[in-house]
Amino acid sequence: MKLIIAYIQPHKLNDMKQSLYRAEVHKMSVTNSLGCGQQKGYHESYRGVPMEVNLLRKVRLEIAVNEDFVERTVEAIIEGARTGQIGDGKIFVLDLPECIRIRTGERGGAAIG
Amino acid sequence: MKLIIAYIQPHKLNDMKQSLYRAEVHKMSVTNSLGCGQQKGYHESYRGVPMEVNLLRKVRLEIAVNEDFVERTVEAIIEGARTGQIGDGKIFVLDLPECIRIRTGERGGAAIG
Amino acid sequence: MKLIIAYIQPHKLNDMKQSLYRAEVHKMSVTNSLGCGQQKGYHESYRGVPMEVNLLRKVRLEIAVNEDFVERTVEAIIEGARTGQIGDGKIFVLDLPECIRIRTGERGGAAIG
Amino acid sequence: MMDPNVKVIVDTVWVMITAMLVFFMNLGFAGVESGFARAKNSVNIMSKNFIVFAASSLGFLVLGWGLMFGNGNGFLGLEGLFCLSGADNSPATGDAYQGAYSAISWTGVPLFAKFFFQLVFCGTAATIVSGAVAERIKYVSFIVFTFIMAMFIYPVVGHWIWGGGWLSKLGMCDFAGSTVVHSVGGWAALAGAIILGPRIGKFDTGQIKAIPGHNLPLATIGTFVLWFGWFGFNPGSTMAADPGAISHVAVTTNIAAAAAIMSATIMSWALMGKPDLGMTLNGCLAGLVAITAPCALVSVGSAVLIGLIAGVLVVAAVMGFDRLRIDDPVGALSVHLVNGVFGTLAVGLFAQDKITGTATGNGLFYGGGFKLLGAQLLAAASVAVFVFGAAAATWLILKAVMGIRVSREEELRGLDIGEHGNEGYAGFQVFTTA
Amino acid sequence: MMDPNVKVIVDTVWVMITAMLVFFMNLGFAGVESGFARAKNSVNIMSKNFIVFAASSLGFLVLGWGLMFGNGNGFLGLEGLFCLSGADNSPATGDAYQGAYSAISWTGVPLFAKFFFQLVFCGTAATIVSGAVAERIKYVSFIVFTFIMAMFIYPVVGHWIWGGGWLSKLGMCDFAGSTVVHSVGGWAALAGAIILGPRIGKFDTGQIKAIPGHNLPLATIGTFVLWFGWFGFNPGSTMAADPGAISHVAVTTNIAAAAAIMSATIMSWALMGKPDLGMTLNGCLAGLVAITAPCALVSVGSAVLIGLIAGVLVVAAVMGFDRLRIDDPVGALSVHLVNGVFGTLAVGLFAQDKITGTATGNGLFYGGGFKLLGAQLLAAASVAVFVFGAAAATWLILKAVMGIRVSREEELRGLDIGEHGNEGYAGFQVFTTA
Amino acid sequence: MMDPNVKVIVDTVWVMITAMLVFFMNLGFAGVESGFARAKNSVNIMSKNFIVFAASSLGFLVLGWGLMFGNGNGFLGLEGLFCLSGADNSPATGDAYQGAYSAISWTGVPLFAKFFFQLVFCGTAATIVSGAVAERIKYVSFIVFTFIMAMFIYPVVGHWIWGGGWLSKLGMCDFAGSTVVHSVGGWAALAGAIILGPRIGKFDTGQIKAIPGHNLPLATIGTFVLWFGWFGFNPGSTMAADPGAISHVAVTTNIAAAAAIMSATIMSWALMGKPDLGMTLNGCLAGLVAITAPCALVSVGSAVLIGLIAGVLVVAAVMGFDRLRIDDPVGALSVHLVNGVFGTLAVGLFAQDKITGTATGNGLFYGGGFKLLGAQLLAAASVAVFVFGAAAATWLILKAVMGIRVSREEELRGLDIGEHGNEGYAGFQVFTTA
Ligand SMILES: Nc1ncnc2c1ncn2[C@@H]1O[C@H](COP(=O)(O)OP(=O)(O)O)[C@@H](O)[C@H]1O
Ligand SMILES: Nc1ncnc2c1ncn2[C@@H]1O[C@H](COP(=O)(O)OP(=O)(O)O)[C@@H](O)[C@H]1O
Ligand SMILES: Nc1ncnc2c1ncn2[C@@H]1O[C@H](COP(=O)(O)OP(=O)(O)O)[C@@H](O)[C@H]1O
Repeated sequence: MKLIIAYIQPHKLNDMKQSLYRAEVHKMSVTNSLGCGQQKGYHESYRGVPMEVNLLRKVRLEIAVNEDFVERTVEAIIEGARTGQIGDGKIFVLDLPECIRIRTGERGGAAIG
Repeated sequence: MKLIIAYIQPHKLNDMKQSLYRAEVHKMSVTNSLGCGQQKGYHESYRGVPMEVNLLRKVRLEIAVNEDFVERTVEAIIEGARTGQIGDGKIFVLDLPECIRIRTGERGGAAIG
Repeated sequence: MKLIIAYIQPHKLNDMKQSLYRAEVHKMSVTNSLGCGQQKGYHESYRGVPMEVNLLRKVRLEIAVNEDFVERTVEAIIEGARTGQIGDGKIFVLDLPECIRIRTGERGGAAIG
Repeated sequence: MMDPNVKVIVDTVWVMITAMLVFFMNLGFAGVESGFARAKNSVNIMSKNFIVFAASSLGFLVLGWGLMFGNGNGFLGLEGLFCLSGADNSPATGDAYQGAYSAISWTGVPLFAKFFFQLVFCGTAATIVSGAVAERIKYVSFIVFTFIMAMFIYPVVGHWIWGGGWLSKLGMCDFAGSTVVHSVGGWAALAGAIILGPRIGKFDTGQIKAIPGHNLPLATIGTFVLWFGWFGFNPGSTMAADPGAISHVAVTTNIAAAAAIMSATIMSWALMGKPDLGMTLNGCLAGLVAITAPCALVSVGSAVLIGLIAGVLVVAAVMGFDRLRIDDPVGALSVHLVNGVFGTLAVGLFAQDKITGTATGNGLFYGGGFKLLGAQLLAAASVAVFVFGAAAATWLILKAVMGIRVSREEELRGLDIGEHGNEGYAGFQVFTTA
Repeated sequence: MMDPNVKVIVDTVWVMITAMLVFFMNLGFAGVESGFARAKNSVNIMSKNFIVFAASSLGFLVLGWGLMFGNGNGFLGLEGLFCLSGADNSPATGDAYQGAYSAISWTGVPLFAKFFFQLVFCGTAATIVSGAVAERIKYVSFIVFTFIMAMFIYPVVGHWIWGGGWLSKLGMCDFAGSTVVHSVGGWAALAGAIILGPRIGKFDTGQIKAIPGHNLPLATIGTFVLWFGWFGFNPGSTMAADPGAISHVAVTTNIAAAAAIMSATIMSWALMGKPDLGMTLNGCLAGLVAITAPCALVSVGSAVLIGLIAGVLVVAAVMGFDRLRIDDPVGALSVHLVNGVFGTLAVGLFAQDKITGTATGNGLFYGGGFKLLGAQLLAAASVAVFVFGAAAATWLILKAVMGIRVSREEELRGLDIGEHGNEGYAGFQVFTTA
Repeated sequence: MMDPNVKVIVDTVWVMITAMLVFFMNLGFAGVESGFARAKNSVNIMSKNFIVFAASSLGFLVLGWGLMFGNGNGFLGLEGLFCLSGADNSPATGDAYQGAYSAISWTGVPLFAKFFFQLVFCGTAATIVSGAVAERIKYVSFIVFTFIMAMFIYPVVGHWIWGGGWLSKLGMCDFAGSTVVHSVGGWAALAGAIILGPRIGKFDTGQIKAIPGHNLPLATIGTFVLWFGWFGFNPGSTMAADPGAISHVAVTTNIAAAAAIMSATIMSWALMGKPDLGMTLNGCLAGLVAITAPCALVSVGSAVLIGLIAGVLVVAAVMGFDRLRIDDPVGALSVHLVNGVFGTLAVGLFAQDKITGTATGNGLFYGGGFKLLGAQLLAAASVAVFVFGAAAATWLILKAVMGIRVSREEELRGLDIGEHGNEGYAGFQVFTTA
């Protein structure tokens, strides 16, 4: 199993949920996050003092899937989140040796979905 | 070492802290998260417009433990978080090759606790 | 590639950003988190009722780097976050088999930075 | 003698403006109560505090006013019961007055001005209940209870004391409503809080758990608004623009609040090690409630004393109700019930005859003996029995008929979603673990 | 006959205090509108609602007042157009008055008191627009539009109805401004909302999407403040401390709000399964807007009916505008436009001649036939044509000249950063996905 | 001549109601100051702004009033010093007055009305300090300082200008308190801000760091409330219901605020590229402070000019104090100190003799030469020396005795936890990195 972590632009979340549903990926966890990347951030001023904002609002996704779902999930994320502009984000794929469903105690692949 | 990630119902957090203490797991990190799973979410309407809320409030735990603590930690989480109803959540166990305590620079198992 | 997760004191975030920049680590993701560790928390009372606060505000960092950047990143984090006092935090290093840049579809080490 | 037309005009302006200030207190209650509650219940509390005045307005118009001020016996008004339908030749006063509402003919303003002023007081009594039953009561049941409050419970007590009823005949004196408004609201709230039981998690594990309010700045704003509104509540209760009286009342009202803020803050500082903002705010309200009955009947010095005592009482009461395992999320009981009763008795202790014109006889500390104090005690006791009884009966009937408490699941997820399908702070990350 | 000096004094005190209450409504609008919008636009909405009164103050002083009240023809004021520069011997009234502003010489207060009272009304009309165009309009364009509103659109209609213009001559009667203030604001808002188009995401996918407000407690606070301010708006419109009239108006105003709260809440409960707080709040405002024209012209019973209808109308209208794909984030159209028109017509239906002194003739339901109703209808229609036309033209010109809508990127990230470089809630974790 | 009783009544009603509005400004200050601060300090700021009026109420009653208005020499009141204990036959005025407080015998209202009105002004001066020392001062030290302010510093200056002291004898004129209230508060705040030093992180790295406020909607609400309250502050300072004067003052006050809002917004737009809401709000307050002294002494045209200048001054001052490395989290110095001084001088420039009755002689621009301006300058200077000196001494003594600044750890974690053990927004996810 794999644990897929993705950072995307907040306003792409809905599109991405759609594309994931189409890919039959129905389970995910979302947190909001601040990100610093290629996207250089922006300059503002507050009460006359210039301030550089380089931590931008992002949305972080965590999706645990079985091996055979990895590629389609990654593609679905790209499809939903991509704008072609700097700031689109990243996907990280980690190995997931174990997964347990709290309700039933099921383990492994069976517990993922 | 392992990194245990768990998603549970927010209102079970306190019970789970108790059960973890009983299992002598005293260190953890908690963030709040929105989750989409078996639990289908609910329908509401705002100013007359129906809206489907399928991202439900969850609490995300991260607990790094040594191998010998993995099972008891998982059991403690299940004990504390389980209600038997859909939405109870998931536990993900990742390999954790390295752990460092910032204060002392200690590494590995010694740094976990 | 490695995924570095670090929990630090919120007020050290700025120092740490500086030290990471000096180490030429420019990309990161930040979320806020509540942590429970050696730092025992504090006692307060609300409307006459004593309450024990043991989940303290922490900041969680996630930094994906190529192997050759791991050590300098860890050192930079320690340099920036360390006060020598309990509560300084932890660093966890995970293996990161795959990384994709959403914008370009690039994969692996090329996509990290 | 000044031109009577002018007097009617100025008195009406004064009564209307102060009534508006009292109306504004609804905002204050809404702020305090939702600020002291959790974010997940903020919409529900706002809804309750908002609709409560609408319900009171209708209920008091339809029947409440008639029961309270209609000519009748010592216990109830009987004439002109419904919708202000009784004969009335206001602003005529005294013997010149002919109509169904003689008990309030002492003030020379139009009937609608009298009604509007009394209505906002009725609304205050009803809204007090809201805080003590917060975070667990069913919205619909609360609305029904509010109608009962505005149409029966409040007006009956009001008739006893302000409507020419038996207590007023005994010389009991409640200038601006420590009893009529605040302890009436308080007793009804107590009945509700007991019958509903505590919020999940409050006393579960045997010991008392703190459930912090989600927005103390909002609670502070609310308290400021209440303090502001009280300058309508107390000085307005002259129902006439009497320069000496209104300025005296404004000063006693303010200084009692100030003294109570200080004593409550110091008290919580001493007992808890730190000055809890919630206690400072409750202290302010406690002082205001306590001075409500005596504001026009005591000296400024006495007002300071009354305030100091009120501040101490409220802190002790908040902690006491917890010990008694009675869950009052916002301290409504400690503020309105405890200090409503204290303020009523304070009249019996500190009153100085005719200090602003009202003839009360002197209180105990001014050589008046126990006469006045006795009447105040009797009033406090009989109101306690009647209101607590009537309210408890109402709550129990509602419980049997429609239920009064939301489901466990709903309470855990929050009443905002459960009762209203709304979120108070959409988009904000809020921990709903407690 | 009472001392004329005294009358001037008391009337001025009344006019000034009620005007202050109306000014305070700016806070109410700010609270409601930002509370119903998203956190990422809260600074922008606060800025708009704040600067709108500054712009109105300057615009109405420079030209608005003169166009509205200056002696002139049936359509425009022509004398003393600029900066109150006309001759004036206020507080002289009636025939004793000699000056450029005869239309408002019926009230015996100083010129500046008249100006201040009328100014706060002008500001209200301008601020109504703000809500309907929220979350997408360019700040600078909104400011320019506000000047146009305060200097031309509002005063022209005001002249027709309150400035001795052609509609007033036809016997049309709008006591406190359901048409002059609320439907004028509403028509201008409608033009803006249509020309701007909906917010991104509102109707994109074909069906209607809910975009929840970020701070319903704030919206509730705002509504309380508006309700409070309305006691200046309606009773103050007597512009004289007439005891009978002001107390009557206060009661009709309040009871209409109460009735509308109830009917809107029940309506949303029935239609959506749960009582939506937003609908309850809009219901309150709907009742207040609807009773604004008739408040001094109808009985308390009629006020209850008018309120009940208003509450139903507003819920239906909120859902209706969505169906029409007109995006009004805060319900400004449903409240001010729909109920402004309804309230205007309600005068033609429920009016009772001289019920508080104002001679209107009876409405349809009181045997007055269609005379009054006809005048009201004509007024509603002609105001619709003029204001919608003038506002639409203004919006289109602004669109061509400077653009009226922010960029897609800015709208997505929020106008707070884009237009002001500020965050409403710095440090708070807020999901900005929608 | 009108019935003297009636005059007393109407004047008292006016004084009391406007005093209530000024009291309400406490809410405004609390909103502005906490809104501009960080969430982690919101409880502490609310606590300070709340208790400050309680402390002022007690301090001004015990000694402040007597020092300020008691008959005495040019520098201090000496008669009836404590607790309003002096002889007094108010509302008798002029020669008919016999008592210890002759300096304020020009207004014909009861003693308690005078006291209440003056008390709320004293409270305002004390609360101004709160903002400039926010986010780092020890709660207890602030409370002690407040007592010193209310009992000594404020009353002494008050005596000089409003209590028949030496400055008033020189013909200095401060109609509603640009100097007595605002610059007194401002100088005390400056002393505090300097002696406390800047917040951690503000100037650490050599350059200036922005520390964004946590709740700009709350700050906006607060500013609206202050604007509203100013209609009590300035028009109320007539202390008599004089129709011409109160309506004139209301208009000058409002138009100055409007002009300042515009100039401050344009200024920040020009300098920072975007219209900063904080600057717009500060601009409003700057205009109000600047017009406070001249409101009844200048024409509407001059009021516009004064407002425009005030708006520019405040933006420049906010940036200037940063350059000077003086940390004022909410802009209290730029608003109250800078514009308090400017408003005082503006009288010397723009005054028109008897424009609303008050005899001041003309200002420089109206041919009055430097006489009035000189007196204003002297007043500004002497108040600066005395207040800054006295306040600095007080702060330094407090620093030595009990310390005035919280620990570094506490400041980093926030004063809410450290000083009060409370969280402002329990449950909300707030980044406390800054
Ligand atoms: N190496 C990394 N480690 C952690 N988070 C990252 C990393 N690179 C990117 N991110 C996250 O992804 C977001 C988008 O990255 P960015 O570089 O701006 O996009 P792009 O690669 O399309 O230019 C960042 O804001 C950050 O949250
Ligand atoms: N495959 C997954 N990937 C990421 N998060 C998941 C996954 N499955 C479940 N979760 C998280 O766990 C929570 C509970 O899952 P759910 O399926 O509702 O519980 P149950 O398995 O008991 O029905 C979800 O809301 C989500 O946050
Ligand atoms: N084993 C662990 N698993 C998860 N999070 C941890 C663990 N140990 C520490 N943390 C995180 O690091 C933070 C600091 O840990 P703490 O033990 O207080 O610091 P120190 O090790 O310097 O005493 C904790 O608040 C928690 O968020």
